[in-house]
Amino acid sequence: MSDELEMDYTLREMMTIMAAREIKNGDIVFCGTGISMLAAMAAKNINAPESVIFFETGAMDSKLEEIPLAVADPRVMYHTSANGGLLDSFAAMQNPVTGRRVIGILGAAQIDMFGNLNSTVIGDYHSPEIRFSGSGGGCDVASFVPRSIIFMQHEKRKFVNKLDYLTSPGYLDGPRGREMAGLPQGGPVAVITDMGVMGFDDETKEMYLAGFYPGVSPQDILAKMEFSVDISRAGQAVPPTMEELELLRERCDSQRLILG
Amino acid sequence: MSDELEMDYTLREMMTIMAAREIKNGDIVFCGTGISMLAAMAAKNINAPESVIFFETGAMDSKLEEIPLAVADPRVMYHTSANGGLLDSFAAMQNPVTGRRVIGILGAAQIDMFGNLNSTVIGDYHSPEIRFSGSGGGCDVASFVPRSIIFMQHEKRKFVNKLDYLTSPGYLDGPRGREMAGLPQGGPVAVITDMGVMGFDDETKEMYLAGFYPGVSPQDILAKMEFSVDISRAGQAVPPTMEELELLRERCDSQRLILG
Amino acid sequence: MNLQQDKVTDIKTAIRTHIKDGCHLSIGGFTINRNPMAAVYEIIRSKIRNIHLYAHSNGQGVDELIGGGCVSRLEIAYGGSGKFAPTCIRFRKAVQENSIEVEDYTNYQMTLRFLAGAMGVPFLPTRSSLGTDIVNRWGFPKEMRQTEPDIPDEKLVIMENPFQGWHDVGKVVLVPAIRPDVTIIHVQKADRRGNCRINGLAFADVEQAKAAKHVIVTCETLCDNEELKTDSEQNQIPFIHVDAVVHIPKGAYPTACYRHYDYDPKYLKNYALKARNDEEYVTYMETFIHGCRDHADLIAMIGSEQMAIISADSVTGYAKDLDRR
Amino acid sequence: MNLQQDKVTDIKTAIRTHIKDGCHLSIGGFTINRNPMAAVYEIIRSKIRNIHLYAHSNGQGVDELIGGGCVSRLEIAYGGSGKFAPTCIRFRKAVQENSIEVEDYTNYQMTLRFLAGAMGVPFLPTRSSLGTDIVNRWGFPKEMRQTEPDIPDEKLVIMENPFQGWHDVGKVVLVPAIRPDVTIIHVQKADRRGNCRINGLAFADVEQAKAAKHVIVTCETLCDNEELKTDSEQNQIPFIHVDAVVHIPKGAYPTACYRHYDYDPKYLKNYALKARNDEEYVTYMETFIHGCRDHADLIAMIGSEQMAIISADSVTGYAKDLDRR
Repeated sequence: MSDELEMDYTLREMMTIMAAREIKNGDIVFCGTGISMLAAMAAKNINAPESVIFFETGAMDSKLEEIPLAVADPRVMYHTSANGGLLDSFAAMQNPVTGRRVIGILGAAQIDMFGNLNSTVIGDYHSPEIRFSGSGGGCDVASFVPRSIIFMQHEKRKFVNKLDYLTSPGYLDGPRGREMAGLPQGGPVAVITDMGVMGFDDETKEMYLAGFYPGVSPQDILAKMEFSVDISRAGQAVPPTMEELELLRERCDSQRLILG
Repeated sequence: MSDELEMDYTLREMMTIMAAREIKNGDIVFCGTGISMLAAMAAKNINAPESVIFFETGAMDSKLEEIPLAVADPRVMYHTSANGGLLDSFAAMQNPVTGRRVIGILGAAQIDMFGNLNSTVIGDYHSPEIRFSGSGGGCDVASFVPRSIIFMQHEKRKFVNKLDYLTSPGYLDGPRGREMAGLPQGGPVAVITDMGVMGFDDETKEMYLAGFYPGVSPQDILAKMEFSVDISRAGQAVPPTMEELELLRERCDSQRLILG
Repeated sequence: MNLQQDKVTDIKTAIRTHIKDGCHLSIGGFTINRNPMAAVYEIIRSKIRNIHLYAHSNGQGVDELIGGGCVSRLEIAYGGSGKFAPTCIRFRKAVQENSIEVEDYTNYQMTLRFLAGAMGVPFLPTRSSLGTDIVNRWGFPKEMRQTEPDIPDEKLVIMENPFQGWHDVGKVVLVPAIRPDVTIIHVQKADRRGNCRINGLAFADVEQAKAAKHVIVTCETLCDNEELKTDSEQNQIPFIHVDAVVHIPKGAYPTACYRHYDYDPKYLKNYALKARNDEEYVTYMETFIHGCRDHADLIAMIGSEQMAIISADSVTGYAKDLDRR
Repeated sequence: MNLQQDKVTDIKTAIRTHIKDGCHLSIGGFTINRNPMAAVYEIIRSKIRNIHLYAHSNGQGVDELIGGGCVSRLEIAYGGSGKFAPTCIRFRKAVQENSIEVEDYTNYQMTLRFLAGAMGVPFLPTRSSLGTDIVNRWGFPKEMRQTEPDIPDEKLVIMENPFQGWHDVGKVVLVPAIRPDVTIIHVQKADRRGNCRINGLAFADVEQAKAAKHVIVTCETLCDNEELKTDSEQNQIPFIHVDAVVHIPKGAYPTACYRHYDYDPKYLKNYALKARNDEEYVTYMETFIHGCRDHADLIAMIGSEQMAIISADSVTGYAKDLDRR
């Protein structure tokens, strides 16, 4: 279809908007560096003006007039409801009263069918082929909060049968995984990639294909994964509207620091 | 002796100065309400100008231009090095680096021969004859810090064989008591009463009479205690000097709120 | 918690909405400072009963709630109001007359218990109270604890250090988290959303607020929502924890509020006098609590002259040379 | 700790006195903000070796200490410097080349471990990391741990909630306390005794400082001892924890210091470029670290023009419209 071939948005814009739409008014949004921060800003500026952005570094309810390049960027400290520290932020997420309102946005190097994440190493832990940054607050957020969104690049080496290292818990080994391990209820609600959006089955907690982007087929997506997922529920994802794109480009990342 | 009979100081002044002399430069002084606060102020103004006064309420290094009537008195908040909260203060005492420099000043309704204190009840815990304020920070301080000074009135019902309730640990049941219970090293170094000063034997951790005030005999003191203590090491305590008294009266409690 | 932009309400609505018979309550402040007294008096006026109250060393507020007949159970470290009542008088009477059940902890333990609630963990460790009767004597017997889901099965637990003597510690005492239904605090500044800025000592107000399911904030100064978003490292409690904001100048009176007013020695001495006698205490309550429609009424009764006497000096934050004998 | 009235010294003396080969060190800041870089560069110049380093998400400082060959062991949650190096480059190289030993925790766990040290307890509990490899894979093997008294015998311990499901918690992870020999932090304001006032986010600097046996503070502004005693609820670290105070304006450069200057994108991009290649990294160190006698030298080399570009706007606290591509 011509409107798909003549896309007037980039993949990063599509991904950002797909994530932003998962955020609701009344959500407290935990975000990390990069596209996850942009998604939080987009939600706040577009569809969830009453959502609250906060950072593990202690910044609560940041105004974000410019996009931060790290969660400790001084831009997260401007015009906040509180400038605390790491203890404040993680305690607010572990606290059941406030934590139940938090939605986390995470990324990783590898993901498995239950939404568990690896952001630590590829290869052996003690002498890895590739070392990544490590958990940071990722494991904490994934442990504590009821809902999270995950950003991934859709590549076979990233959607794997078995993680090299389980850094952040999704549903662990299935429906009772978190409960058996002693974790609070929670887990990922969406995986947003450069090809589509994955959900998790309410019963089995297994990943399924929820949506594919214009110009991408479910088969294309399956070809980019080590494990297979249910594609029967998938529909074409609704691309960003002109209004969404304008607000994203103008209010969230006018320098295109994250959008590229 | 005529100089004793014509005392130009009160018993409370004597007690305050006896305690103040136990405080050294470099001590961090934890104090409660009343005479213990006055002792800390006296030390700071007389013999230990480099001591630091702090309160369980979170005030560190208070200037104390007027005597506070409670540890939460706004007077403890003026001109401090930090105004924090209870967590800060107790953590500083439990922390071995800073805690080892703290000297506590405590009071109680009952004391036993090992310097354990009761500030909770007389009679049965569940239906007491007399209820006191309870531990407050007393048990915490007595648990954490290496040295403490105790203020008591010398009365038979207060120096008892067995406490009705052990609120704050001294040496518990003797030399190995604290270690066996799992407490850090510590315990009282002096009990300052309206008749004299008691110390604790280095070996047995039992109370002994260290000093008696002018006009008081060791026998007078023994008559005011349920248990007997060694009096062989006792000498007459040196009364406050004129300089001490002047500084105490003028700089510490000019309104005589505590001195009476 | 509540994420609304405007949570401002009046004290009667806030109390009626959140404070129920039998609820688990904690109030901020310490002895004679920054107790949320306007809220305390409103609770007494509203004749709330059977409150399960948590306090470290909150003095005046606890004593008046007990005196007002609102409290049936109390977990506490210290019941005293400084020189004015070294042991809180109605508290003492109630314990001696067995009209309330009490369980004793230390100040640090109570603070850790609120912190554990705020952190979402079931307990926190300390070395305090090993070898003492705080460990041995339980205010709430084991049988009762097991039938009441709102009370932990154990008062506290002693545990060997599972890190084999790490940092020279052999044993620790684990104290159970508190998660009050409601915490009420009084602060110098709050905005309409509930961001709070406390001057002077915070005591354990921050932990008490963050531990609670619902938080009522009363404040001296109600700020525009923009004002507290600058220098916000000075905001100890962000709005996400807060349910209701009530603007009540002098809301801590007769206890102190740093940089606004001192405690009122005259009121507190009169209180101590009246509290010693049951009949006179009824008269006290009729005059100062039930005789007033609200806190503004009480402040008016005290009079502007006395309020001027206790008003804070701008340098020291308290009333200099106040007659406190 | 040290209770002196004047602890002001120079950075060379502070480092020489406190930082020894093999010492256990933690440094403050987070990724590209308020790292104590002047101290980090002085440690590299002083060729200190075999440091056991503790970090949550300290990025630039950790990476340069590793790049400088100063570190042999690292306990860390996150090695990244934001967009400039999503994984710290010398850190990644060192791990992949097995030239340092690493043990992984989460950011919250590392923060709790410092807090435990600050509180004087051997551990603190959290629910984080249950079911993950952070629990299963230990960086330091059990045998090594048991022979080294400075490392706890267990990486962490999983425990059943001893309060029988209290607050709906079945299991907790206990993480062991850290008590570094030295913590170094950079703050906006300190007085000569060491009272510290941090603007913007405190990260975990306060817990890191209070956990340490010795603390070195570098500061943008050195205050008179009286100045910070007003509004002292804004002082996060009282002087009793501090051993040395060093006045080093721009002491966090090239990382940011809120309300003073932003991070320097030009420096950090050049760093990331050089760090990818061992030879170029040697050149980087020769130019920017060993080629400077001290931090003032480095700041002079960067030049007043670039420093003006990154200087903080008085309203927002960062450099508005800074070119950060």
